[in-house]
Amino acid sequence: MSRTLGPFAAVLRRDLLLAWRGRADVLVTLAFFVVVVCLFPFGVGAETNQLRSIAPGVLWVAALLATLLSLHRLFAQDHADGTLEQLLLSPEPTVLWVVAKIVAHWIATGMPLVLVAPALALLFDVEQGALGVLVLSLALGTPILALLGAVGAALTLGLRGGGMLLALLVLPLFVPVLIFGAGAVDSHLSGTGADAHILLLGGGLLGALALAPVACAAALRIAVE
Amino acid sequence: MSRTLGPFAAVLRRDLLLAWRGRADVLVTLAFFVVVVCLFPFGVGAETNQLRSIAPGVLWVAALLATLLSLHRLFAQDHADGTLEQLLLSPEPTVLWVVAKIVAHWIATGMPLVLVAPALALLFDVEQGALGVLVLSLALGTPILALLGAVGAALTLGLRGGGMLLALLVLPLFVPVLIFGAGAVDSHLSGTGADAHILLLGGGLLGALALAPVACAAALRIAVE
Amino acid sequence: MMKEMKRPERGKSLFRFAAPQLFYPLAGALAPWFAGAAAVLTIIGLWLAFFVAPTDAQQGEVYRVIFIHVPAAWMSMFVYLIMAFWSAVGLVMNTRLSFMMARALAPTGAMFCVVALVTGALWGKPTWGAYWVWDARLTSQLLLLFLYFGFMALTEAIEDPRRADKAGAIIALVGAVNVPIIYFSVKWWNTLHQGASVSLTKAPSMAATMLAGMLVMALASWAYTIAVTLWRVRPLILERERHAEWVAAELDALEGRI
Amino acid sequence: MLYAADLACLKGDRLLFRGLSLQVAPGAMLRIAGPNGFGKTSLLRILCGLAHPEAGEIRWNGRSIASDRESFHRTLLYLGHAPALNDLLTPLENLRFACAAAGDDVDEDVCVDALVRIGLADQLDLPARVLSQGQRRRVGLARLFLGIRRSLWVLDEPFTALDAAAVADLATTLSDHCAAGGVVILTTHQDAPFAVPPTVLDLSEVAA
Amino acid sequence: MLYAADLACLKGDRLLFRGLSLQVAPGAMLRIAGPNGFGKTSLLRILCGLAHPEAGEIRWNGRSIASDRESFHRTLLYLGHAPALNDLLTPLENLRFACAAAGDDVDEDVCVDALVRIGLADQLDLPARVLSQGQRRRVGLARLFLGIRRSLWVLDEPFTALDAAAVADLATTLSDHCAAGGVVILTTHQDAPFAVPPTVLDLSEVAA
Amino acid sequence: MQWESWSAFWQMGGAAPFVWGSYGITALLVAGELIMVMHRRKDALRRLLRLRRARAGGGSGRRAFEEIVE
Ligand code: HEM
Ligand SMILES: Nc1ncnc2c1ncn2[C@@H]1O[C@H](COP(=O)(O)OP(=O)(O)OP(=O)(O)O)[C@@H](O)[C@H]1O
Ligand SMILES: Nc1ncnc2c1ncn2[C@@H]1O[C@H](COP(=O)(O)OP(=O)(O)OP(=O)(O)O)[C@@H](O)[C@H]1O
Ligand SMILES: [Mg+2]
Ligand SMILES: [Mg+2]
Repeated sequence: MSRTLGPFAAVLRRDLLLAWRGRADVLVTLAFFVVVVCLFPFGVGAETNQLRSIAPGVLWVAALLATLLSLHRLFAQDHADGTLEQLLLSPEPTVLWVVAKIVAHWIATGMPLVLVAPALALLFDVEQGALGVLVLSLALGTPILALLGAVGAALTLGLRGGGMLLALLVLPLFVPVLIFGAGAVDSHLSGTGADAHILLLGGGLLGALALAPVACAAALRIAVE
Repeated sequence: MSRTLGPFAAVLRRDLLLAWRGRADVLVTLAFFVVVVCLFPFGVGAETNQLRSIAPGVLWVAALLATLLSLHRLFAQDHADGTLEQLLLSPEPTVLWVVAKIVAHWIATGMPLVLVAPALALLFDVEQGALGVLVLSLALGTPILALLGAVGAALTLGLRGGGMLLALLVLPLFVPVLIFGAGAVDSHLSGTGADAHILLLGGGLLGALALAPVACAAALRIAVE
Repeated sequence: MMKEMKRPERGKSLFRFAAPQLFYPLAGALAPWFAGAAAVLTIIGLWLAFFVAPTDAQQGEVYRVIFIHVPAAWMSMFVYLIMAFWSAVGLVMNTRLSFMMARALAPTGAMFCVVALVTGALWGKPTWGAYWVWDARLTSQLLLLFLYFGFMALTEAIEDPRRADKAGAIIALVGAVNVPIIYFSVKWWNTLHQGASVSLTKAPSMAATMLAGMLVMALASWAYTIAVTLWRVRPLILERERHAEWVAAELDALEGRI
Repeated sequence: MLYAADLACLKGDRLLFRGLSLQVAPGAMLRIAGPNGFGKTSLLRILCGLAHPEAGEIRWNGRSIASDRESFHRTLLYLGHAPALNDLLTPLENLRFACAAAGDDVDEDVCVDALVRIGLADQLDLPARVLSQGQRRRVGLARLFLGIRRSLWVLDEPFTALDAAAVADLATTLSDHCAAGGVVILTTHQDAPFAVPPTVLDLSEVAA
Repeated sequence: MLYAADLACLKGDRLLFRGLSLQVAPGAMLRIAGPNGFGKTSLLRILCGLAHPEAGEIRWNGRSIASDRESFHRTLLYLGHAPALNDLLTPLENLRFACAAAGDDVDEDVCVDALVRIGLADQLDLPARVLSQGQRRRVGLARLFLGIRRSLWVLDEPFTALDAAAVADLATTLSDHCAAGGVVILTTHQDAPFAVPPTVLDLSEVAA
Repeated sequence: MQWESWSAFWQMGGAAPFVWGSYGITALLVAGELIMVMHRRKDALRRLLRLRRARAGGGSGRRAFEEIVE
């Protein structure tokens, strides 16, 4: 047991350590999220009602973009310095440490977004009762984004224009998450209740957890060849 | 004369060649722009009137993000492979080839955005008369973004979390451009006329052209040390 | 041992034509027939569309866009499914030809996607007063186009053909899993936000001739797709197999003609 | 016992080698030689299972490495051209991670000893980013000094960037590994003072 | 004539060297020697003006390089550890750009000749990304074979990754450059067959 | 026959730009695709033949295209 968990724990511990050591990165992902959200009033105009009605959407789109931007770093460094080759030569199953990397990545970049989102929502004057739904939808949704994004990151590893190609590949896949995520908040606000959306997000998370790591492992193996 | 223009022409030619060779890159910047714009309706809902009223803002924010994302590539490759060192050892003034790099970058990434923006505006059902103003504002604004962004790119060169740090540094500088750019379209739509905004953007462009390359050159010199 | 496993027996197995050197001439022989069929069907279809089908009671003549719009929309979805199918076959059976088929199909699928979008937009202007609305069906079509572009951009960006094949196959499959999810989510999203203020104004009872025209055009699109795919896959096969003997013979025959 | 039969490697339009067979018995050291660009690195990556050959097969102790990847990788230690260092981590952290990722359970003290032994005593807690070329190389090589029982070592230009003393030290370690029944396959353009001169496979002679 | 007086270099809290003076006359070759991590690369970067020394000054033909950067850089050719290759461009495009960026006006044919001479005839239009380590290195070194009159060559481990034939060839070229009155400053851990053995400055003796 | 005259046919009940635009753009796209397919084919064959000639012309002898023992 502990034998097989070896690479999993090692990768998780190292990636969290790296996130801590390079905490500027983590803060900056967060800062990006905050800044994008704050840009909107400048672009769209400062009318409170309009802002309030687009707030869940803007928050979700910003969270999605922030996740997306942090994704290309998921394997890039390890690819460039040869660590990925070494991991692929590990006798343990690839899927294990792939999951570890994704989990570490989410803890370092996704979780802070989830935690800070309510504060931003208040800036847009979103009703306080909806904040819980917002947090819950982000907490379920951003891991899905990370899992799907990891597949894209593995596929585009080392390609010219990789970051942008990644965006093109995964954004269509992100759309349903965005729809249900922003939809959850909206339907709570409109009184319909967000249960169905949240359930779907939960189901999506389980599905992504089952499938994405396998696809990601396969893509990584192809990428180093 | 042609002697001093040597590095300018060489850098311009090479960077355009690289853009052409990696044209997937260029197309993908564009694709990113398109995809971000198209994401919005999913977040904020499909109501035509609301979409129409936020359209100029969304387009401008998306153009800004697309520019931002392509910026970290401006010097990164040359830094990693040692080309930057070689350029800094060139006897000719640094500012020259810095401008060449920025120009080439704008031609490869900014210009396509400007050209495709009207088509996207139609998706949001923006009135056809405003398309000209939109294009003009983008054509004046995106070079400013590229110039300012280049300074940020040079300052964050080789730092961990560079891309995000870059975002954090330059976004505050981008805000005025965003305000005047989106404002131009809005004020045209509201009948006030966009002249003042456009003039300000033009002035901003001249100012940025005069100052940014110098700052950028200085930052590059520090970055390689 | 390994060697035999890599190369399936050339017996009477179903996968006989998975061998590129057999498929290459077969494709060359079949393509013109499908192209011919496509041309004939298109002519019949257009004749039905413009000279037999009656004017629509509600929409007038604009509705005649339907004869390309709907077949194109159908094709764009079918082609993606077929692409995903070949990708799966390629990943499971490790047959190079399947990957090549997937890559040969993508541009045609994307082309039909664009046709559906453009004709839909042109149809929308007179009927809805806007080139575009964020209707579920339209939106999922747009996302499908992005999926095609993603597939093509990815396979183009990777130079090593083996890596390109497999990476493309993975993204095609991931996309295929997502297509229904996208479709339903988008549908739900739209109906949640606004009622059926924009829905396709179907002719109440589609005249039999209209239906016939549409079906004939759909058949024409099928034939066209098959012909173009076969034409596109042939040079792909030659490039991939260029170090094989039969390609050298093939090139000998071509020498002087190009 | 590593056995490869009839390998072929095609890169783009260029056939690097074909019909290449080799066999390395326990205790032997094989040096892949050949001018630049003749496919040494490509061959090593194929032997490790990182890349697939265009044709041919590879067996480790009689079993095909493609079908029995796990147990093959449990006995393999590959050091490629890139030193697999993360710039933010210290040499010690890098080394411990490399071991854990490979599935080896190594004590912190053993790692420290190996790093000190290889001459990085002063650099133990510097981030790898500031190390000199040779020092970076040494961190990667430290895995060879841990005394882990992995019998097959595959090393791509291990002597690059090392100073003369380090080259001699490494050569001794490699010789010792072979003497203890291990297998070493390496490429290098430099001469190194091995106890027993390695068998040489010259790719310029095999070349297609 | 390159002249440096009383140089000191501090990295983090480590003083690599101080009070280091050197002088290289036209026609001389200076080899900076020393174990890994003793500051060879750091010294070369200081001599080129890419980094600033903690103390001391450097003069080229009697004028401080800090005050007269331009004319100094017009006579300098520095090849660092990174080969300054763009992966998307071919060797030929890379070489032509390197020259143009440095302000040298070089004919395409001359570039082709230099690349062929250095053994890249078959790789002229491959993207640099697919080249082998040694081939990448060679593209960078091709600038030395163009016959451009830049008198000061500063080379950081130029022999890395090169095969034996290429090492000999390069050594000859360096010797020729000195014989023609040029100056070469280089670091290397390998022995190379120079016509005249270079003067050696051993940093382990100067070390602070 | 549905149409009173050819001009009525071309006018499409006032929807000419939309109907003919649709068909026209479709025709353009199809034609473009066919041209691109033929073009790609010619390119590929030319490249293959050039490579083959290069091999036939001797060269270093290390170039590919000798068939591989499968
Ligand atoms: C850009 C705009 C449009 C796009 C992307 C689009 C897309 C599609 C798609 C994907 C289908 C096939 C759906 C299916 O089989 O379930 C379809 C069918 C159809 N579309 Fe459109 N469409 C657009 C605009 C329009 C407009 C403006 C009209 C008419 C007012 C229209 C009328 C129809 C009809 C009648 C069908 C066949 C209905 C059926 O099979 O149930 N479309 N369209
Ligand atoms: N797409 C391609 N087209 C043609 N040749 C290619 C392609 N990709 C790689 N090559 C060639 O394949 C060879 C790869 O060699 P490899 O890296 O294995 O060499 P090596 O023997 O390790 O050389 P070195 O001593 O320089 O490290 C190089 O000669 C390279 O030019
Ligand atoms: N921040 C720092 N703190 C302490 N030491 C540092 C710091 N940055 C660099 N160093 C040390 O400075 C030295 C830099 O050496 P440099 O790269 O010049 O060595 P070198 O002689 O070229 O070595 P090599 O032969 O390995 O290339 C290294 O020993 C490195 O550990
Ligand atoms: Mg090599
Ligand atoms: Mg050094």
